[in-house]
Amino acid sequence: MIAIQATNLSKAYGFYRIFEDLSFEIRAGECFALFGPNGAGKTTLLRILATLQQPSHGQFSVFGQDGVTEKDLVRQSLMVIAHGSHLYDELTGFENLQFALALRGQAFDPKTLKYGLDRVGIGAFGDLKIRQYSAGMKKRLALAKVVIGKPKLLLLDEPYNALDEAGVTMTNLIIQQTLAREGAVLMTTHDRDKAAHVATRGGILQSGHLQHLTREQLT
Amino acid sequence: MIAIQATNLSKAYGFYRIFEDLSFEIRAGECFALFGPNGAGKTTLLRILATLQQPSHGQFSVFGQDGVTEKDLVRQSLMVIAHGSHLYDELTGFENLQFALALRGQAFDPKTLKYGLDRVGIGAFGDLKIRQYSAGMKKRLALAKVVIGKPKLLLLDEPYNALDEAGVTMTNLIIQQTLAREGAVLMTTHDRDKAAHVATRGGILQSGHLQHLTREQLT
Amino acid sequence: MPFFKTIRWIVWKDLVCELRSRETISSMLFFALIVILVFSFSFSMDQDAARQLIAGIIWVSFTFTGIIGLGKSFSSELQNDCLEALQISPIPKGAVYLGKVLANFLFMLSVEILLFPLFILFFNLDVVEELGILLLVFLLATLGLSAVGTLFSALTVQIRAREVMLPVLLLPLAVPVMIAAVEATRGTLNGDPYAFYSQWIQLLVVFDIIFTVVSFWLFELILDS
Amino acid sequence: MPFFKTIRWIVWKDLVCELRSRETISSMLFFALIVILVFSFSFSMDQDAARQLIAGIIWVSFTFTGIIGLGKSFSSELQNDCLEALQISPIPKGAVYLGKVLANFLFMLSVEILLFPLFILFFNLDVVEELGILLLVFLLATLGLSAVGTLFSALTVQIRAREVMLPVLLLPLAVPVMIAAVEATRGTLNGDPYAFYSQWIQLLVVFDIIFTVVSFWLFELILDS
Amino acid sequence: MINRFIRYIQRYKGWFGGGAALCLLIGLYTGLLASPPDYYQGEVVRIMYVHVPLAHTSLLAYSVLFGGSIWYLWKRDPLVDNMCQAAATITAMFTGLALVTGSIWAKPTWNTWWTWDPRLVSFAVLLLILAGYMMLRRLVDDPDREGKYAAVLAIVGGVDLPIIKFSVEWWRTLHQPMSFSTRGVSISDDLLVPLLFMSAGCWLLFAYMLMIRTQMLYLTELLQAKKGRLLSQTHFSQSAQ
Ligand code: HEM
Ligand SMILES: Nc1ncnc2c1ncn2[C@@H]1O[C@H](COP(=O)(O)OP(=O)(O)OP(=O)(O)O)[C@@H](O)[C@H]1O
Ligand SMILES: Nc1ncnc2c1ncn2[C@@H]1O[C@H](COP(=O)(O)OP(=O)(O)OP(=O)(O)O)[C@@H](O)[C@H]1O
Ligand SMILES: [Mg+2]
Ligand SMILES: [Mg+2]
Repeated sequence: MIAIQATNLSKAYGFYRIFEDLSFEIRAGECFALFGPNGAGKTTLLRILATLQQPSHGQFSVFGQDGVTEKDLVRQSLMVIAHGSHLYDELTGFENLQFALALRGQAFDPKTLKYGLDRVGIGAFGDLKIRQYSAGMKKRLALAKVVIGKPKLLLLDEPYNALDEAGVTMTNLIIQQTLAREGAVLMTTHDRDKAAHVATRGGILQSGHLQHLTREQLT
Repeated sequence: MIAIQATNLSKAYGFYRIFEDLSFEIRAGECFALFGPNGAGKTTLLRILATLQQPSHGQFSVFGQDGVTEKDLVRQSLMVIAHGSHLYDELTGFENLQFALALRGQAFDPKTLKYGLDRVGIGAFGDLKIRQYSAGMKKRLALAKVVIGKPKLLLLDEPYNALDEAGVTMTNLIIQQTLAREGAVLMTTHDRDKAAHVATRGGILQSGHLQHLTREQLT
Repeated sequence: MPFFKTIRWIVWKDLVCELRSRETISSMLFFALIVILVFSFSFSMDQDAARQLIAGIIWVSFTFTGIIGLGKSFSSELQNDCLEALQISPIPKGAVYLGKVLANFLFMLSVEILLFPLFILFFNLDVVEELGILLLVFLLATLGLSAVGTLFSALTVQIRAREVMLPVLLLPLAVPVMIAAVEATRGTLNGDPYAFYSQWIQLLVVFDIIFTVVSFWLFELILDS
Repeated sequence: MPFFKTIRWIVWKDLVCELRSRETISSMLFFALIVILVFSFSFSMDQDAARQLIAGIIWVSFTFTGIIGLGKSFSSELQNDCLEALQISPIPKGAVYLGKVLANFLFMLSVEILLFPLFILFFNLDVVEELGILLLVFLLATLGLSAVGTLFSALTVQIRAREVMLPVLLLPLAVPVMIAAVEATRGTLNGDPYAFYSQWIQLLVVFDIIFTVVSFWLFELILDS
Repeated sequence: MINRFIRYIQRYKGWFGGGAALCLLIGLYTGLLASPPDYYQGEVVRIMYVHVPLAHTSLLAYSVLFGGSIWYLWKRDPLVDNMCQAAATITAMFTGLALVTGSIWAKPTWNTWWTWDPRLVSFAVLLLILAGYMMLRRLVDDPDREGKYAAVLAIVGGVDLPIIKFSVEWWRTLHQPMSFSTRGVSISDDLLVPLLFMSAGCWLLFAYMLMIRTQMLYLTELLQAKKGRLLSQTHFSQSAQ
């Protein structure tokens, strides 16, 4: 089953072209790692696939649903972990988790939510306001959303950034679980070593073109 | 000559203790790499040494000058590259460089400034507003400040973060030049491999204590 | 997600955040007090002049105060990029709009209700009889302001110089509502017969409907990338 | 670094940034225009009432406008953590204060000078004779507002809810300056003899001196971690 | 370890509390029952015995806050910071009460609850400054900065004190001018005795409240420091695993 099918995607800011005519597909059960130099457009591509930005040309579909015309269906199946943690400072970790999943139309009983918090190792801090969380704890809470929400497509923008070793291991574990239930993962990173543990495919975005990597190059 | 001498440094946010009784010294010509898990207090320590925050207890001196009572002298000898790029969006790269150095009391003729921009590879973009710079170009401009300003102490907070390979090499080169002119460098990072090229000493900040690394552990 | 559930969650989130921090309402309250004080004193009002101006002062200060609350309504979504999370959630965006309008309406109204006794004291008003109508005017005008204000709050939060642009864009649109509210309030406070100013109340109802319906439709475009 | 050179660099930086983006002055101008418009509408003034209120309207609108400029003065330093760079530069912090006061003073004054002809048109003022004194009042009051406003801009920019807290903290302190400015302006516009309102001008001078000296000393504490 | 000033407070605060109660009782008795009604104002004048001392005390209390803030910026003693925080709350209370009693007095004498008189406005401004002060304290994330910023606000806000004091001289106003001035006392002894007792009572009450509140804030912080030591330990073990 094809998770992401992109055809001739292009993006330009005004007359400044970021990338042009990207075509690729990612299948269910695959983890695609996107590398590339600074300013190549990795984040931009990820945001387009997350329906946060419009492509200038071309189209893409997510699990068969068109990414431009059927945004709401696409949004149902994906989750994003980006630089912003998408958390409200005044809510507790538990409430944030509850609210975030409620917005996806998933209402869970408190027990499941607690389980999610425990799974990422912050069960003890569920009733603390996010304001008092450290950066690492926030990242873990975002992972808890994925653990419970079980999205079919997971988009990660530099997931290892500023995470310590335990955090990296946990992230990779959750990626593998997503793959195991036939989900798909796309991530951008500068860190080939860490990505090598989970990525099944990879590519380098450079000068506006995507160059696929072979198995050996990836590891 | 001793660049940084810290004795019994402690920091607490209100009643929440980050670290306690840290004592260490860094000599001129050394590059100290600070590792540690998320939220251990690496950034906090760096900011205290940069006189951006007050220690709760203890004192430190930079090239013999006390860090609490003689802030202005300490500030004369150090430069910081942190997460914020310290640049004004509306000024051009050239003007930003000029202003930043002027604030340190260093007035340079345009030729020297141009040379600095060339050295970090953005000479062609000197007359462009910072707003139009990519993240990598901004980081390079910050490095240009160091190239021209020649600080005796350089404090770097996760310098490799979000930099591509060329950027990493350039950063390491500039660190080595600082060491060569008997300056000292302290950096925090999660990336042991990249730091291994330049670090002469290292330590792990964890559970509020600093644990020094041996030469072999470092590389 | 179902429409009404979304509204409920949005309102719940805004109210809980506010109850925790009490930032919005308390700062609105202070701001309003200070504005009233500054106005009254700058206009160095003796009793007679005050009677004429009081309706204007009420609504100018309420509008400016409301703008503070409206601004925070969406600027608080900027923390940790929460606005993006709202954008890419599979929820009806109209429901987000209505939830936000409701929350803003509640905040503004509670500030107004807390301030009103002070107005009575400060300006020696005699309002026992017309309290019902006055309340109606307050409800309608506040609804109008929050209906159009929520739209502009969402719009300005995504551009540069947002703190300034909200009042700059919103005030011209708020002027009709303000004028109607001022005239209706003045009529009530003067003790005029209802028929004298009923047209202003009707106008308020019309504005409310237009603003709500139009903003409801436009909101989706603004929130959706 | 030498004291006066620091002042010069700070002013240079603020002026260049402003000339490039023209954000602060243009948004202040718009805001002031809209505030004046809203006031005139809400208070539905005839010519006579206007005469009485005009001094108040001038200073209320100028103060609110000034607060917008003051807020941007330091919130613009938040981009890319530039405020931190100022903090750890080996420069006399008092010079940063004076540079910022100067820049804010220039911005506010230019907006006031651009707006004043409009006031004359709108409200049919006749000011040819007292223009000198009026200018003096404007200079003194604007200096006072920017002296204390710059301090509070630097203070509020480092706390939560900063957009609201600047007016909330600043306005009560600005009230004395505003009152003196209103009374002096009213006197001038009424064509009273100078002796009638000279005390207000003296008061403005006193406030200017107190606010500048006190803020100058306190500023270092605020900027220095 | 407990600061020695906190010990002094613990030891002597009772005297202040008792003194305050005694003076207030005498003042209320002489003022409300023993003294004659006013020639012009009748029984209404008795509000004076509450209003004037409260108003005096609130100005005095703000002066304490003002002085304490300067002291704090100079010495950076955390106990002084606690004292300032306590003083602000209590000053706000006295100011509020003076406003309310003044308002009540105004209704029969000026036939209005409120008027835009300079003294009234500048006094209300004082209350707003105090409210801003308390809000500011909640909004600073870094506790090191909290006291400093609050002190700065209190010091700049001190400009309002002379304005309140001299507004009755500068403007020709409704409000009573100063009766204790360099020209000597201008009221009769019958009124003066209860007024003096009430004033002394309010000052002692202020001192007493300042003491217990400072003590409370100090001890709360001490307790939180203890709690924090535990909390940091759980954090350390958390990040270690
Ligand atoms: C809301 C209304 C009022 C406010 C806010 C207010 C405020 C004040 C303040 C701040 C003071 C202290 C002045 C000082 O210590 O030097 C004061 C004193 C005084 N007030 Fe009021 N007042 C109000 C109403 C009234 C009324 C209605 C009266 C009587 C008609 C009155 C009579 C006095 C007198 C006699 C003093 C003592 C003056 C002196 O000895 O210096 N006040 N008031
Ligand atoms: N709003 C914008 N307007 C104009 N150009 C933009 C805008 N946003 C991004 N860009 C440009 O688009 C390019 C791609 O940015 P993007 O953030 O996608 O890069 P990236 O590959 O994620 O880089 P990094 O490795 O630094 O994260 C950059 O050169 C940037 O300057
Ligand atoms: N203003 C603050 N108030 C309270 N706690 C804070 C504050 N700033 C930081 N902290 C806490 O201090 C601890 C140390 O933070 P710091 O940023 O120094 O960590 P770090 O070692 O740099 O982590 P990272 O690897 O994520 O950059 C964290 O646990 C954080 O929660
Ligand atoms: Mg990126
Ligand atoms: Mg850090």
